[in-house]
Amino acid sequence: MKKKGIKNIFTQGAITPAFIAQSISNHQSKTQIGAHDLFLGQVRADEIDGKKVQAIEYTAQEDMANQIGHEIREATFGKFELSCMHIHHSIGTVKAGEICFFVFVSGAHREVVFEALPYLVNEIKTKLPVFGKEVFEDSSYQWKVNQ
Amino acid sequence: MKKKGIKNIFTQGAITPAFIAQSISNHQSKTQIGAHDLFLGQVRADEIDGKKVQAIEYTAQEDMANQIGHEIREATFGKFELSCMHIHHSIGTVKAGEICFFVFVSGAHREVVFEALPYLVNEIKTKLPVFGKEVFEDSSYQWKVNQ
Amino acid sequence: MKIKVHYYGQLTEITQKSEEIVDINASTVEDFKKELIQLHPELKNRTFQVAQNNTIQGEKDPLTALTIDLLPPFSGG
Amino acid sequence: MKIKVHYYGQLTEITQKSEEIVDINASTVEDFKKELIQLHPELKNRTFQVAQNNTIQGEKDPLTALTIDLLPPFSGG
Repeated sequence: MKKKGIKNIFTQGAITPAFIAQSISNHQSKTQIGAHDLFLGQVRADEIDGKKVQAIEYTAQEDMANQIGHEIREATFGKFELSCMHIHHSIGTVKAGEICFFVFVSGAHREVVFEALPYLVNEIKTKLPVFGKEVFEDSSYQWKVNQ
Repeated sequence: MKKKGIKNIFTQGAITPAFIAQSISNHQSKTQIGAHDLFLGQVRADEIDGKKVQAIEYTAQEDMANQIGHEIREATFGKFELSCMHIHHSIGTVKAGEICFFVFVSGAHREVVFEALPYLVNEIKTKLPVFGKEVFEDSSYQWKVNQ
Repeated sequence: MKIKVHYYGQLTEITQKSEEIVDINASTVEDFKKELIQLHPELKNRTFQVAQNNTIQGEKDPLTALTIDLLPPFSGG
Repeated sequence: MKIKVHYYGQLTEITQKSEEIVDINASTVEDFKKELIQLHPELKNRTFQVAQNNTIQGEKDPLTALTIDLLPPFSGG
């Protein structure tokens, strides 16, 4: 089912700061870029009815998520003058305080990245078939609901 | 002249991806944070009259820049519900493709960071007495003018 | 017609299955949902979407694929 | 009154100095700028701001500090 040019956005477990650093480094040869904007989603230890979230377990229809991710990517490139765009989402367990979502856009100037990033993050959160289960410290859980 | 609570925003030379990774890591214990937004300014190899920028040399009235940076920080915390805010700017030489400017805000949800970061970056670019000299490959130069 | 249904997220708990083969007469998504709710009454008041070929389907869309995804509300990011 | 003037950015080249002591009679920023331009005619058509105590001053503000910063347009970021 894997189609040409469709990237796998999923990373097993947390997205590490080292991975993010490597992704930034990869752009140092692209000297037409003047502005990067990075969004990172971090798992919150929300307290619900006196119990604290200790992790989120993510599952997804991965094949569909990657395809829709690809379509969102193409549409975003069509809408904004960007040099680069990267989307990464965790699958599996991510502990509170760890990064589960990493979206990265780059362009010549800051205006375009500040416009593009919120649009892109919103599209992904709304359209990707990804499902989070908030696991509490006592191993009970609830299904995450996006605002 | 150093006043209490006023941070030094200046880093000698380029801001490294490793420094950015460390800064992200430092937030993993802050489990009320759900959203980070990072802006990175990268030196562009602009071509001007057939000559390519190979580096920018930054100088500043550092004491004043740190104080104004502090005031902007306080004002931004007053305006937006943020958990954390970090401002870093290079001083000295930064080569094309390297990072010269790093602004980092964190909050509970994405809406607030997407509002706060462009405001903060704009304030800093407009109000901080920092001066960039664009040095070309043949060692000639011109003084940078912000758009 | 026998089709394979994949359940995701909370729906895997509600149906206690991640996938199953069901025998369906429906030719539209709307009718498919009705038949599936007869098989799994616990789905009745649940919000879910139907996808085939990695695309969300509308109620009136024809059911053409042999594999169908049942997706609860998304909560990525 | 003797005051120390610090030049920044392009102004260090225009005046060929990063700092100097000047003898000034001015009691406002506006008059200070006029006197300084007499000393350095090359500053005449340049855009610059005057700061004292790490604060940008308006034209009518009194000159009170013994150290003054002359700042060309900012170009950080």
